[in-house]
Amino acid sequence: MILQAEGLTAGYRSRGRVLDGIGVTLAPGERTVLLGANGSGKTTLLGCLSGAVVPTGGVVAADGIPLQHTRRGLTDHRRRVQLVLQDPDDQLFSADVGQDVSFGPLNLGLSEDEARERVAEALDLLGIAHLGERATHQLSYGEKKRVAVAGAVAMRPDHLLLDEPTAGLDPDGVEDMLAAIARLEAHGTTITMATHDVDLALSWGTSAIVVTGGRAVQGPVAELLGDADLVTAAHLRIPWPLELATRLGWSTRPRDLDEVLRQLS
Amino acid sequence: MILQAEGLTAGYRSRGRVLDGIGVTLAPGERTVLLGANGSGKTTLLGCLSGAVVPTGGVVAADGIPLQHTRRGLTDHRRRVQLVLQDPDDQLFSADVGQDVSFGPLNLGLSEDEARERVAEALDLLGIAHLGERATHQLSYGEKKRVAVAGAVAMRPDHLLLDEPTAGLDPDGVEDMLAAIARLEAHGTTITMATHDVDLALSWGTSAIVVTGGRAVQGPVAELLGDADLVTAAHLRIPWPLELATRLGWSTRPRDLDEVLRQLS
Amino acid sequence: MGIRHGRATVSQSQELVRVITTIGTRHPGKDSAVHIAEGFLPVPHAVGWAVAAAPFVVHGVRATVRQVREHPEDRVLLAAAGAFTFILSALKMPSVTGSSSHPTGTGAGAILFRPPVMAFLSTVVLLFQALLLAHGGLTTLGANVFSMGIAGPWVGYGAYAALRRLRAPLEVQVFFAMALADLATYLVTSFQLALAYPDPSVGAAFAKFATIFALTQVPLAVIEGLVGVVLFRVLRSI
Amino acid sequence: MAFSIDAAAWGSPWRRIAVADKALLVTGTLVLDLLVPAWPGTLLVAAGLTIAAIASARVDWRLWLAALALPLTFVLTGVLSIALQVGPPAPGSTPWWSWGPLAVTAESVARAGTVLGRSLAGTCAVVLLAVSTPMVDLVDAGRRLGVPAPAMDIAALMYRLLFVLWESAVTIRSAQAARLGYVGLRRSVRSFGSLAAGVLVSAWDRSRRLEQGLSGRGYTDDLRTLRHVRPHSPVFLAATGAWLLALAAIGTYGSGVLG
Repeated sequence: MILQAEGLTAGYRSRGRVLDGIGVTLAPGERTVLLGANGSGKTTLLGCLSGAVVPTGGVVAADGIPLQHTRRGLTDHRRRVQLVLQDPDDQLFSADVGQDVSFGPLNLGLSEDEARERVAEALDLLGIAHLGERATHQLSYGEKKRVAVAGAVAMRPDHLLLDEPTAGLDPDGVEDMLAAIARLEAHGTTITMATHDVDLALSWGTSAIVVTGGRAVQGPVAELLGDADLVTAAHLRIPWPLELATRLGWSTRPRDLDEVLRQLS
Repeated sequence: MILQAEGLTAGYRSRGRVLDGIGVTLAPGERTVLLGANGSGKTTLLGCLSGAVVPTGGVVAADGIPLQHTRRGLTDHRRRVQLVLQDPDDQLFSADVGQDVSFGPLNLGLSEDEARERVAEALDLLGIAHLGERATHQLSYGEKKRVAVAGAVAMRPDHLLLDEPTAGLDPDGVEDMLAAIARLEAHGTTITMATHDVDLALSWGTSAIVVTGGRAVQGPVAELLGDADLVTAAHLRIPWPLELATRLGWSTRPRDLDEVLRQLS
Repeated sequence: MGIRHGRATVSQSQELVRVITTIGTRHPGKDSAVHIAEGFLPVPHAVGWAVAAAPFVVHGVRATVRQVREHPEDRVLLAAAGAFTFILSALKMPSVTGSSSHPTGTGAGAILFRPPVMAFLSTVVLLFQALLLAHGGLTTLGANVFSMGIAGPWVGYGAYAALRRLRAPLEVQVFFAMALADLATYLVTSFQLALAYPDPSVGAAFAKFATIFALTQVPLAVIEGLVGVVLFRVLRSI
Repeated sequence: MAFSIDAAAWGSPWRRIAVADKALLVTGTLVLDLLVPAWPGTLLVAAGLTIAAIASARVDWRLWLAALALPLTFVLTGVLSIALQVGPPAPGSTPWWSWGPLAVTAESVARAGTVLGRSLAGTCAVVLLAVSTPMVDLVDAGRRLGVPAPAMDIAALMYRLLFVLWESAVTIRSAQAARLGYVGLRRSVRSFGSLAAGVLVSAWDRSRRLEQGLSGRGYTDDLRTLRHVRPHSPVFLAATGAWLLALAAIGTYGSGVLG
């Protein structure tokens, strides 16, 4: 399913317009990274795409069919697009992990048995089957983050939008999260993530969306993150492999350490 | 002032012992980075060093004089050692920025004029003089983090302990925070920071403390972060400049992009 | 520098003493003098107070259910209000005597959320206190709901409403609402104990219990009133 | 990590036992505790429940003792107040000590002793339930008993938010203490007031954010989730029955012997 936004505008009374005519495309098979400064509107854009935020203008469309912000339209949309917020405490409402993950499937109207199956599958994909009966408040931050993703995954969405899935995690936690994301992709889910970590964005993503001044630029990740003007305007930083390549005058765009080493040898 | 811990143990009944005989030294002129997995006890260690957490065993000493956990002893200690936690929202408890930063100075018994001076100085050092009259809940995340640091700086501590000062900030925000930290150092404050970002730890720090399994190892940052066994045991990652150097068989330990480039040319 | 070894071995009896003496610093809500502990009331009294509290609680539940049927989103807000009440009562308040004490928080709750809702929220809070903090009890739940969830909020709300009508400043309204709610809770508790142990008469026993608990509760009520004033000042400035 | 009773409940081997079974044990014991002669009945209850807690429910003995000590301040104040009589001693009582209108008699001490025993035994029963049954299981039991869903949803959300807000409260408090906010009564009261305000603001903020997070997950009215189904345990029920019968028998026999 292709998820698109066109001419999207959104804002809050207190802050003025945050998004000012944004068009983006999230296609199956792509790994899209969403980049921008704090407060640039990344989270608002994710909210619009997931249906949680009602835009003041423009459309969000799934496979070309515009999203209606009615109860019916939103219910249909949420079966296919799920958003996981940065702070897991904003989404986990149950003190019992398994119960929390079962919320989405039961809301879809599934039977208890089917819901149980979905819960087991989601916990498995996230690599946290052992946490099923644990208390939410006893989990580490990284575990909570994976439970929050499991809650979305249990809806079996086509698109999963993750806001800063690796923020606040230690290096091992980041690896676990990326491994879980890879399993979800193998399972057919298209992943989009917003992140501040430009090095991670470069090594993980294929397509990038850079949000700045209410507008968005979309393109291949190595191209956008290597564009010094864009990166400066968006208050970002050029990832080190691209910076290294530029400073050494290479014409290639290495994405990570291995590609840098290959080029050097 | 030299801040030290020896034989420090601390823990909670529900989780067992978190720190199990830890000895560390924070010396003036050093930039110490504190590294470890989520839940390894970094924050507990910072709490012990600042006096906020009462250890179950061992001592914390300032210039060799052991900290007494009496009202008097803690008051003296807190004038010299300040801790800023990761989440700024729970550390800003006044309605506006100036009021919040003045909380500490006024509690020190300073006059309103002196307190005002301290507030101005602290906001200046953090580069947020323009925020003095703003409401705390209207600030961006990065601004809040700097206000929280300003609140501690207004106490004019010798040692400032920062828990994840750059977490959740965009690349520009990280740069601003590091610039503010450099100004504080020039002002005579010794800075220690806990971080998950091993690349930042390597480029910023001089000394490192790695906490794992309730124990701590302290040493030069490039040495510890280049030690594959230690890094694996501590659930960390080797910073890319060190990984690159190892893979290329260099005998030097570059700390950042510039040093890598110098070595390459 | 390297890893340092060595840790003192603590004998089991030392450990026991340490656990018991330090629990207050690690455990919220160690000691408040106002909740009647488990086993303190004879069966007729336990049942009687439960019956007396029931109509208020049922009314509170109905009011709450009606509210969230109309505004489903209020579910989370009301839960947050209840959680706030619990946390406030679990925090150690500054005290004059040096003994640790906790606010009841019912005065603030009554002003912010009205007494019927507080009857329901306080019941849940008291149940949580009994089961999470071993504070209060199950057979004494009815009596404690009556003093903390009904008497306290209504007296506090009454003081607030009366002073508002008299156009007293907000600070004065809040101070008396908080302080009187706390005092009412403790006086009702003293009365409940006197009724259960009327030795030799209910009046004399009430005077006795009220006097003994007054040592801790009267300064506490004053401090709770002052805390309330600061609380509402901060809230107004936001 | 302040809630050690709660932490124990989540890891308890007795979590597998149906809440109804545990409730029978606890409420039955509580009622008998108030009815049987206090001595030696309550000691027996306390001893029996302590053995059950440590041997069967695998409660850490340090936690068990610490939890029993929690209501100590109230119990001691209350019991001493009962032992102390005001006004002329009742006719036929045995005065041990008197001073003006105050007196301690054999009867008042006996009454105080009774209350002390009942309180100790009752606390054992409540703590046993508390360390073996997480709140979510009790909320599920409440739903099955027919308490209106919105009320149980609020209780469940309260339980969840409690831990989030407790973290905030602890952080605010230590941030205030670090900046000397609790030196002297005046400053302490001001700091505590702004701590309360901070927790309230954080409660509002959290509830608003959680509400948005939930609506993104399709939340419209009830918070439906799977519930734990735990079958009744015949062994546990048989043991409970035997225990309650034994208590009742000893109680009856005891009241015959001891009057």
